[in-house]
Amino acid sequence: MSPQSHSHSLDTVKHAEQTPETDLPWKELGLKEDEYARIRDILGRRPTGAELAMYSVMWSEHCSYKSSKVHLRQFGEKAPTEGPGAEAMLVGIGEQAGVVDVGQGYAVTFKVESHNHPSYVEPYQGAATGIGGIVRDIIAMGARPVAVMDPLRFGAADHPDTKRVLPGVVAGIGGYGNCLGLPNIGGEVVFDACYQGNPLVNALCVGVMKHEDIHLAKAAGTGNKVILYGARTGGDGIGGASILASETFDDEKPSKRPAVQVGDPFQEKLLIECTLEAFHADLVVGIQDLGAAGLSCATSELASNGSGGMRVELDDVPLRDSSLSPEEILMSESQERMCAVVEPDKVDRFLQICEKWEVTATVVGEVTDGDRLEIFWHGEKIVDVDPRTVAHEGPVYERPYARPDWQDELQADDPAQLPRPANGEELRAATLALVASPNQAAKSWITDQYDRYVLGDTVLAQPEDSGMIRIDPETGLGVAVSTDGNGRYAKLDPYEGARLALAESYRNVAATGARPLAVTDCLNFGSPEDPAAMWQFAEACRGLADACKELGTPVTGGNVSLYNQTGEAAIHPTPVVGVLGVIDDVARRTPMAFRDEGHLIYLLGDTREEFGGSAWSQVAHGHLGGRPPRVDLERERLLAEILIAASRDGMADAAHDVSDGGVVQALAESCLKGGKGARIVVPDGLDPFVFLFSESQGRALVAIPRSEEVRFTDMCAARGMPAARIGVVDGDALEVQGQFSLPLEELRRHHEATIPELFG
Amino acid sequence: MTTRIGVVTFPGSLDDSDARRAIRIAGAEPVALWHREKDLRKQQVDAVVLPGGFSYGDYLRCGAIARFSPIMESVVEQAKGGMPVLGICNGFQILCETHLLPGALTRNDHLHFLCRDQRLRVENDTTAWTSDYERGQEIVVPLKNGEGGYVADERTLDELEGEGRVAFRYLGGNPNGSRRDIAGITNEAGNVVGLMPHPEHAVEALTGPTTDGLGFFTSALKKLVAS
Amino acid sequence: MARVVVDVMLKPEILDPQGQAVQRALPRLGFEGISDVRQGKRFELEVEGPVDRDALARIHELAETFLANTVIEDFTVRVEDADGNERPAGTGTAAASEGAVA
Amino acid sequence: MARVVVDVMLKPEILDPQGQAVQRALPRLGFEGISDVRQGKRFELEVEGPVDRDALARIHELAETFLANTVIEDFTVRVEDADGNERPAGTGTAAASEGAVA
Ligand SMILES: Nc1ncnc2c1ncn2[C@@H]1O[C@H](COP(=O)(O)OP(=O)(O)O)[C@@H](O)[C@H]1O
Ligand SMILES: [Mg+2]
Repeated sequence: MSPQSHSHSLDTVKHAEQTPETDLPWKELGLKEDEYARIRDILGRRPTGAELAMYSVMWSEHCSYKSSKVHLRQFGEKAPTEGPGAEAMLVGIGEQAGVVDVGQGYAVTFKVESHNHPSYVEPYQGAATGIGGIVRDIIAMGARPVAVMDPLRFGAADHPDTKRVLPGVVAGIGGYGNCLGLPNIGGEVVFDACYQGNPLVNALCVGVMKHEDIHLAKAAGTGNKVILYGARTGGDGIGGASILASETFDDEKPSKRPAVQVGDPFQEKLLIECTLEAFHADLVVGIQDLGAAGLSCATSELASNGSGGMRVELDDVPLRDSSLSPEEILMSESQERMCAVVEPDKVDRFLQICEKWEVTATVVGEVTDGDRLEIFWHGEKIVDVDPRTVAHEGPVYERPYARPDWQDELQADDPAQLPRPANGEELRAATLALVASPNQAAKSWITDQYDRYVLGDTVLAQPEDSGMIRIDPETGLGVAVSTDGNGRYAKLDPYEGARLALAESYRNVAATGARPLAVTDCLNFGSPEDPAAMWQFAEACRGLADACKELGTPVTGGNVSLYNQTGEAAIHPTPVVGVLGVIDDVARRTPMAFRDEGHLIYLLGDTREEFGGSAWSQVAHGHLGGRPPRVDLERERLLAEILIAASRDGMADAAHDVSDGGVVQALAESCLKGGKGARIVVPDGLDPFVFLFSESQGRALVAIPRSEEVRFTDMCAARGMPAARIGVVDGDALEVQGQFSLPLEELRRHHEATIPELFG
Repeated sequence: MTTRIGVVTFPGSLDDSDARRAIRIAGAEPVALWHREKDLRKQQVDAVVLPGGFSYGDYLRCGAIARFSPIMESVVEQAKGGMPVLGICNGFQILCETHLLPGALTRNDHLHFLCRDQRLRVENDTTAWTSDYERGQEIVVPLKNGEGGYVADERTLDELEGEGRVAFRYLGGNPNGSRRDIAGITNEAGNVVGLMPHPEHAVEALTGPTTDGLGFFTSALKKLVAS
Repeated sequence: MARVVVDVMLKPEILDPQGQAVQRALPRLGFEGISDVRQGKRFELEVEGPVDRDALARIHELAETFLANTVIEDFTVRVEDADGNERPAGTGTAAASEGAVA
Repeated sequence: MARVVVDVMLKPEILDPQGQAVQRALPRLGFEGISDVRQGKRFELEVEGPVDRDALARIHELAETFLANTVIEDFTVRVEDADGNERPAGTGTAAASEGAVA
């Protein structure tokens, strides 16, 4: 069928029925032959162009999770069924974001998402719209967003392209988040050559609401109106639909559609205020944000989650670009838009609130009593589908996976053979090299570009172990969140790597005194079509699900990002895990800084010789091999209990988790944060190098006032937690007795100069 | 009668709730004011705070669009009549755009948004918003902005210095290229004060670096109670 | 429909960190022979109806009261012809802001 | 010394929140009859030596690689004459970025 005969004519449902033989560019839209056959099967005819547009975006990997679904199921199947985490779950996986009960009538929703590929193409806008997208997910649950975090991965710190990507990403996250008025309370910055052509920009948002304010995306109630509000729809992110529009149905129009979306944080700020006001006035039945797949996604999901059908008049969608075709309107990913379902007699009040906030709002459809999603354009029906088949019944793949042949060799390459610092002088040099290395260096040049004060409830923010937000100013109820994920560990063993990510994040939350409750995760992996990457993914899911069960912290939601690779080379498997914890009174939080001379420094946990994937092996030798540190989740749980009790009972003045870089890195950070030195003694029986640089898990440093020492050590002994007194807060140097002494000023210079020198 | 201090919310205001909290902690009654309000007198407020944020996204120029909000006419009129007005960050930018205060705020010289705890010296302890401080006193409050470089022509700068209208100066390094390290200024009458740093974020030990910012609000309260 | 362009530049005596950052980067990028860079804003206004003296006067006022902050910025109003040439139709500085419409 | 101007504007299909904010404010300020506003950047470069074909080619390259982000922006290079008129000396879009120097 030649394109001309269709040019300027509308591919209506009727027309599709009459022209069964018409070829559609399903392949160009990313569908497989059998997927297209299934669509024809479902419809009992060929799809219209608009229907094809909807199916193709909704059945994409990004929207349908077709390769990951079978593995993600474990998060539900293995979810803990008892304990505080299980009891706190209010809304689980499947909604825009999970919701947990944090007590006192409050609920918290949080989720992490990726915006990796757009951020490589256009770092500023890619990262900015990443923040925008995750914030809309949180608003759509009925919550007020209260904080954001940004786990980031970049290529080598000294690579010229990193100088393009990092400053742009950071400025974009700051530019958008600061303008929205959300404090940035934490994140990660990791450099590794494996991310050179594929940086990871993950974004997390936390929101708070009262239980009764939880809203779900569904379109119940025949006759209820569907209101589209926020930005006008433009031609953003519709590469695929342009193919459809320009090649098949309207060959003459220019198919110049932007691949990059530009964010408008001011518009989003108005969306937040306007949505929350409408919620509080009880004007909303269901609500959905428009993210990937835009209106296709919003209408089909709202309709399929509800009881009835939906009828949409596409002509009523406010456009930024009047040349858009209906297919393009359905696929547009223009930012800062939301869709609400509102009872007819409340529509006027809803529109008034939008007017107050100067937000464009239009009724574009209504809920019908059928079970079809019908979309009209110029009075003709161009979509007539069962919305469930679009939104929920996409393809599911059992992709083949296989342990890569190089895995054994990698694990056999034990770091035990690497030359080590042999005396005090060399340990000193190794310490300076470590704290100055890009991954271990201070990130304040980056995080100072983020507002951490706005909203006035930030109790802890970077560089603390976790960010902490006060929820209720009367009672002091608060939540803490940390995100972690070590791709080097996961490369050595993806199953253990995922468990390690959870362990670290859990520990970081507990270090501040909060009780870990629930998990969100962003799984960043290579191509699912590569059996090796698929194996990494499967292993990581299995590991995370097992670990969540063991620790009693359910996964409440998250995001999968596949195809993170440059050519054949995949990134390190990078599961990023966010843990949310609760603290009854934020006044009891434990910060990381050594503040008072004379406080005793204890190391909790056992130190073994564990250097696989360690920061030291990377910094000193550029080495990655062996096995990652052992995970003992029972020990993590015990450690958390100790840290929480120490906070609650006022026994610890400071606590800091020990992770990459080992004890010496943690000591340096606590000293520099408080501007106080420390005198450290290597515990008997431990090799100084192993003591300082090993990355054994399940450990933390605490600073204990002398008056609390007996109480604290008794508690540790009673619970069976190894606690070694390793020194005292004192002076203005980090001194490891018998080995070396490093004046804080010198330490600070090395730790703080690296990032500004690279990017300033 | 309690003292009522209004806080204007423009579309894109962000630190309005913080300003209201600071007013409450200081012992006055915060009154939320919407930017479309035409007549301030109806709200019976004794003073007004223009809070921080990104009014209208700070598109065009910081404060340029907010300046034309309906409420601003009334704010200008009342300010000229002696009502205490405090502009924080975006509020300072708005005060400059309305010419209640001289000069303008430009892009930070290092071109980045910067959030840090900032040391300041109080240079004028006689304004409506600074009387609870002592001249020469050092305080630490958060600073967070992308366009905080204060500029004015030399004559204006000399005038400000000569008349003691530089209210705050940066210490410990100029964070944004402000001329003569100026962090905040006042009008001739001392009732209108604008500054880039955020005193409202330094009113509680738990969430701020210090509680040094409280003095702004207690100063206004005392003055209003006295008058 | 005609296009009127308003250019807004920082006054010469006001520090222009953005322009300076560009200029400082030039040698690194291998560009020589550019002695100064200033960065400003360009507004393209699509005007309905004729761009006559009256319309230009109104745009001039718009520029002066809104698009530019004349405490620190100067502006120029230009009319674009069909060839993409832009001819000045008035500039504004604090001093010469009145009656500058050509 | 001659002045070359590089104008950088968001591509027409890209959202321009700044221009929109300005446009939305106009009616409130009492300005009518302006149907669209786009906001972009203007760079004024002071060039040492003659602004010949070669110099313009280099400036074109500078604009393309540095001043504009051609993923989302188009640019125009103009030469300013003594009367303040600016004549185009090349534009760049993703499509037409090569050899566009007049
Ligand atoms: N991109 C970022 N945005 C915000 N905070 C960050 C970012 N990167 C690092 N941080 C913060 O810096 C601190 C140190 O980070 P990291 O060394 O990764 O902590 P940990 O090892 O304890 O997880 C943490 O408080 C973390 O939240
Ligand atoms: Mg930590």
